[in-house]
Amino acid sequence: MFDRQTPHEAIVVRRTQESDTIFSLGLRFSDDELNQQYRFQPGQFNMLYVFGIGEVPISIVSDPQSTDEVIHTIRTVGRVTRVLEKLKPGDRLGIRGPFGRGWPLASLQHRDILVVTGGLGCAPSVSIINYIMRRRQQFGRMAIIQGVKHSEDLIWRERYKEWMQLDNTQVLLAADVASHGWPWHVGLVTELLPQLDLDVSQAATMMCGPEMMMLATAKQLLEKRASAQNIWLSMERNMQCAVGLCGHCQYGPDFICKDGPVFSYADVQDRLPRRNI
Amino acid sequence: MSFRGFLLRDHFDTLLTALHKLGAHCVGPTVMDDSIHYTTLTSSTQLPQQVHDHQGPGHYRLSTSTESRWFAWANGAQALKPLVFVPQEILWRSERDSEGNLQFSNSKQEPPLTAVIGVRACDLAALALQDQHFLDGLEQDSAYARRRQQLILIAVNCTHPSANCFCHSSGDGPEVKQDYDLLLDELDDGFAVRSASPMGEKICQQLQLEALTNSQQDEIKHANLRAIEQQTKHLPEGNLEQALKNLQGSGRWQQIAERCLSCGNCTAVCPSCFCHSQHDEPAANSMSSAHIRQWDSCFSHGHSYIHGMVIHNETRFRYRQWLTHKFSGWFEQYGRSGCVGCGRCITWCPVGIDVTEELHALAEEYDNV
Amino acid sequence: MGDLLQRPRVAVHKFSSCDGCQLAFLNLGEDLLSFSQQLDIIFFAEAGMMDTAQDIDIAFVEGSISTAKDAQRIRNIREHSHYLITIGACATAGGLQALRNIAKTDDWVQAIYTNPEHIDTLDKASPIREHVAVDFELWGCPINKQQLIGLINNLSLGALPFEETDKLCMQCKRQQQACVMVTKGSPCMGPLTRTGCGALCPSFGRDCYACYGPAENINGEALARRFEGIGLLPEQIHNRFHAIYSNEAAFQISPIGNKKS
Amino acid sequence: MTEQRNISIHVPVLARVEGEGALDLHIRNGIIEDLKLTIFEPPRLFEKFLERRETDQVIDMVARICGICPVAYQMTAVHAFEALFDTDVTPWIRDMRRVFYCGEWLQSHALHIHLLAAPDFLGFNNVAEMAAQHATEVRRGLRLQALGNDLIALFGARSVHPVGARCGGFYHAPDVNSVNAIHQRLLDAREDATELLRWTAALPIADDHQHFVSVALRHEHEYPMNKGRIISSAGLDIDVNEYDDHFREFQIAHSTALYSLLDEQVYLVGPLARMNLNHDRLPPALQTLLDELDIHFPSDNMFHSIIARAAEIWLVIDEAIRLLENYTMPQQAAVACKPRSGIAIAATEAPRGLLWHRYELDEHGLVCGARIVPPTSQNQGRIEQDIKQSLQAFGLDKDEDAIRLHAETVIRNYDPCISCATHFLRLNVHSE
Ligand SMILES: Cc1cc2nc3c(=O)[nH]c(=O)nc-3n(C[C@H](O)[C@H](O)[C@H](O)COP(=O)(O)OP(=O)(O)OC[C@H]3O[C@@H](n4cnc5c(N)ncnc54)[C@H](O)[C@@H]3O)c2cc1C
Ligand code: SF4
Ligand code: SF4
Ligand code: SF4
Repeated sequence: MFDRQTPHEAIVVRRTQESDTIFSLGLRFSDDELNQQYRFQPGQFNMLYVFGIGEVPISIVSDPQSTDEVIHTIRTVGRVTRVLEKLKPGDRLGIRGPFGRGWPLASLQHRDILVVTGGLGCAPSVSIINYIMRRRQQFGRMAIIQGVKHSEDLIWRERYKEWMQLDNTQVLLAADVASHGWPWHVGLVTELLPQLDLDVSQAATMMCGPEMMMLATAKQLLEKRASAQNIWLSMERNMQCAVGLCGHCQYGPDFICKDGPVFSYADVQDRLPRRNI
Repeated sequence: MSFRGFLLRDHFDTLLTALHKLGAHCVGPTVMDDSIHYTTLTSSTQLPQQVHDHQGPGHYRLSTSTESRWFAWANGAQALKPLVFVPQEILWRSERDSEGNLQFSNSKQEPPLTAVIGVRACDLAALALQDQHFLDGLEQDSAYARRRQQLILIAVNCTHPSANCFCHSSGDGPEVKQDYDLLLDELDDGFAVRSASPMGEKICQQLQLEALTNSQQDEIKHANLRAIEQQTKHLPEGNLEQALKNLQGSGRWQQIAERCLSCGNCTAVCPSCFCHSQHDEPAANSMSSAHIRQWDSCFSHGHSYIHGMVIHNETRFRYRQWLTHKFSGWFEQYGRSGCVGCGRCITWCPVGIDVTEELHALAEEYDNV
Repeated sequence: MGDLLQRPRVAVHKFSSCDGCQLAFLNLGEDLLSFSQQLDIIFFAEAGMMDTAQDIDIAFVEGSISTAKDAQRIRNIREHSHYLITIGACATAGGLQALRNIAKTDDWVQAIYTNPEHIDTLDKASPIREHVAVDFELWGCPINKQQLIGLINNLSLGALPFEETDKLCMQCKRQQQACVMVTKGSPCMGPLTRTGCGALCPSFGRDCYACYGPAENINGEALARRFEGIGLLPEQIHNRFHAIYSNEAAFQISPIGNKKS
Repeated sequence: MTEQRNISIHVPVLARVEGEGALDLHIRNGIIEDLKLTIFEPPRLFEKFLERRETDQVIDMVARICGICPVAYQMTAVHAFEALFDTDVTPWIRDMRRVFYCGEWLQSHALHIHLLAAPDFLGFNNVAEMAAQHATEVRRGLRLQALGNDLIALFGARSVHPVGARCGGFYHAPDVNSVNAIHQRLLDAREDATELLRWTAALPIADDHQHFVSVALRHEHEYPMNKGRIISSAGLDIDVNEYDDHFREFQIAHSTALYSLLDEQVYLVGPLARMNLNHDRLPPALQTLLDELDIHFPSDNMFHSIIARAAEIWLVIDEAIRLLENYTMPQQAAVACKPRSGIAIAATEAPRGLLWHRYELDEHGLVCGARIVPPTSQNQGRIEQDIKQSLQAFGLDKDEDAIRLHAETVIRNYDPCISCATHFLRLNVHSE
């Protein structure tokens, strides 16, 4: 295990613009030994450091078995991500990680999977979708529900369309507000749950996105006899250290950086209904 | 621990000499800027001689007395925390060359051996809490660990709790019970000495100790009982951990918010608070940058900020976070409450908000539902 | 925004002010010479750079707007500048001279000048943001070198600086100063004031008088009540709030009456 | 010839002065017909909002009149209030105030010489250009400026709008270590000051003699700074309270700064006026150095102001060294002040010259009227007169760039602090 409290130099080896405000960076450590040592799980994250500006927590979306590059999909929002956006192949930055507890891979095997995500390019869910798609036969049926505020916000339309064609796979898309020509649902993601052709009481559900969306979805799933232990969600809070020391990511008695970011609904159901915690 | 002997007041400086001989830098209480601060100590004349403190909610004053004692006061704003969890420090640096290559380095500098004189029971209890947080978690905080290792703790039993102290109620004092090297009980003409570690023994051997009389021992016992009796504040009875979990929707939070300045003084002086933030300070030539950590507070904007949104966007949520974490969340995280009853947050709150009072009001509300 | 700026073209403009914030440049010492290598200073009247013809990457603006001509001039500057950054209380919040906004300017002009008809002045002194869009505001009366260096560094690394919004008390405690309100009953404005100065006043044993402007999420009423509790008269409380930042809504509290008792 | 010339020079903003203003110049038939130094500072109405404030707040507020000489404003207000309150400060306080003031002279003069004035004499547009060829001198200047700033910060926590001054003394006494550190730097700076004086003495300075009246404070045995009577080279010798009997301030149409006349005559304040009236108060070592450099005061060459500034830099370094030698912490950094009602008046020597304050205080010790006469408005008339005389001597037949530059140089030579009064110095030369 290498030092996770000081960054290590990494090089941008690939950059893809996913949408107006979303881009992906493929990174490799400059020190090749680190590339060999580095192991992570889907749902875990790294702290990316931009020289002179600061660090931000970003999920890892590449496949845990690929050691070529570590891929991050990033939305441009503020000080740090705006500079990350400008990086080109060959540029350097700092990485430390991986941090946190990822998706419960062991308990997913051979089960039906439901992924519910809301918002713009919700990276933690991308990591698990990618992971499962590459190992499709190890899992049962798979359903993906993606909700966006505005239809224009949806990225990876092509990818979704491809998945829609796959066997045993269902993709349901919803936009709160849709512009003309949006072929899918207009409304909330929860409204799509009845259309699922898998048994949610047996499936493992993974969610990320706005807390109120996750709460509403979880509640409906519970009504359909899903168990709170089988619903997983990825949480977000401000993070400075990522190793449970700085105190920023406290969520009740939990530190999201080390006790999460992935929690079972059972762990957080006492807090989730309350805003501002 | 049993007594090792009695150190006459006139011989107190032999303790400093012994510590200096061990290569330790001595830190102790002195009067500075109208309050008691811990600073470098080279002679006992710097100690707060003939000084009393008067504390109340949002109130701290010193007065002089004719008493000969040097520790006849309750704690000031800070004691141990800034020595181990320093208010601002560089965690690591990055250098950039003209090609844009980055290099990271963190100083593994060995801090000096530091003897702190005058540590109180509440401070030791809080140190144990900070140790749990910074040392026993998933990952150690190496800067904290390095400084912690170098501490020699010379405790003094409290004989003059302030009007804000409630360490007896929290179970952490006023008597020192744990984690010290030397423990002093101050009497009129000197100090009864106990030692609780090999380091303490080593120091004792350098001291000119007299035998301790039975009446002196009685006096010490009495002083301790008196100190307990003097404490007027206490925590509410009952299960605070559960009460606070259930009171997240209480209207009390808004009532407090009308008084609270959201200034963070309470968290800064609290010896167990550990929140910190990190930021970069690039040098003027933009070729190197220092990554700095500094004390933060759950009362700050940055504490709960995530892209364009502040989760604790109003004072009531910030105060709720602070109180709930300290008196409830902490149980699950560290097996006990995060409060050691030092009363600092009451004294140093500029508007004098009293945690014990707020907790009583909340506990009552809980009992009534 | 957010481009990595290579040798940015810089201008420093001045409106109604005391010149104290521009001094942060002139007081840079050795750094002034190294910045004059790194930056291309196009316009800076006090330092003798006088080219107004070029487009500017970073325009620093000092001072508040109080004449019609100045209102026009700031619009021109905005048009020709990529980043427009205000430096100091005058430009950011109107400054001390905005105190006249709460009085009748006419009366005041008449009280000071025998021939007030010669005085060209709008009826208030207003911050730059009330006239044009501002990219970043440096608070402080005056701003200091550290803020300026931090800002220039951040911009040249492609980012806007981190905005300091914490209460001064946080900095005061990090510096391990004793709270002057608690130890002496001094009417400290620290709990309302943003960090950035280095807690200079408390470090000198005196109360902060809010020269760095309001912090976020402040509670002026509570502090005013506290001031009353430590013995201040209503007018004294009023004066503490209505000084350098009288134009900021956050400081426009109505503390316990306005009249002298 | 000149008569046929029809030139119109327009310089939008005059460089290297503190603040901005305008000059209107009409030259007809080789004669300057009309000349106006226009100061259209958006009025900041300072006097008015000092009303109903407590004296200690006034001290923090008046600093904001000028970022370059805040100490002068603070000290003048402090002295005015203390005079009214009969406050008796300790020798320590009096000495340290002088050091505080020395810091400001040092900072302000070093800034003016290097960043504002010297480029004129050496033919550069600004200090950055000058630094390319005179790096050593510019570095030396920046070093002196920084030392001045640090000296102010020693007592005020920062150099611009320092926070240390109060009625009765200081909020805080610097500790021995910080004083010793700066004392050492002052000792080291002696050589810089001597070199600077040599350097300014060697500048190519025009030989321009004019008749003018100098006005400054005069103290029994000190070079004047915080205290003294107001005297003039024409024989005036009055107490600061008698200012109004001899000086008259009035408004003119083209300027928001008030004009000031002494017995209906324009007059000069500032370093040259001070030096002319107080050269006998200079320390012997400085006198010797000046003699050696063949510099003699009084001087009627306005351009000797830059040398006067350099000499004052030498002086304040010497003063600060003397006053900080064997520094010990005082018992108290301030004595108690008992506010009362009445008229509070004081004058001190700001870096740019005489600064006079008058306050009326009510029975609660609150200000109910304020009048402030800054040096630059006192010099306004003199600057106009100087430009007239100086341009005549320079030759109005020179090309317009040269005329413009010469006029600017004359103005800059006064180090006008237009912020104290104004903000927009625009130079329009109309030559017909
Ligand atoms: C576990 C985790 C995983 C994440 N994964 C991704 C991802 O894969 N892709 C992606 O685009 N975004 C992700 N985010 C959100 C991302 O971290 C923020 O968008 C980012 O920090 C914004 O930084 P900024 O400096 O550009 O924005 P600003 O708004 O300027 O933020 C300033 C500072 O505030 C803090 N901050 C702001 N927002 C957040 C936030 N949401 N979480 C934590 N700290 C924050 C950071 O210290 C940041 O530097 C993740 C967040 C968490 C907690
Ligand atoms: S919460 Fe208050 S009383 Fe408890 S340990 Fe912290 S500062 Fe002391
Ligand atoms: S409780 Fe008191 S000290 Fe704490 S944030 Fe509120 S006002 Fe400040
Ligand atoms: S002295 Fe002022 S800034 Fe410092 S803690 Fe007290 S109130 Fe806050």
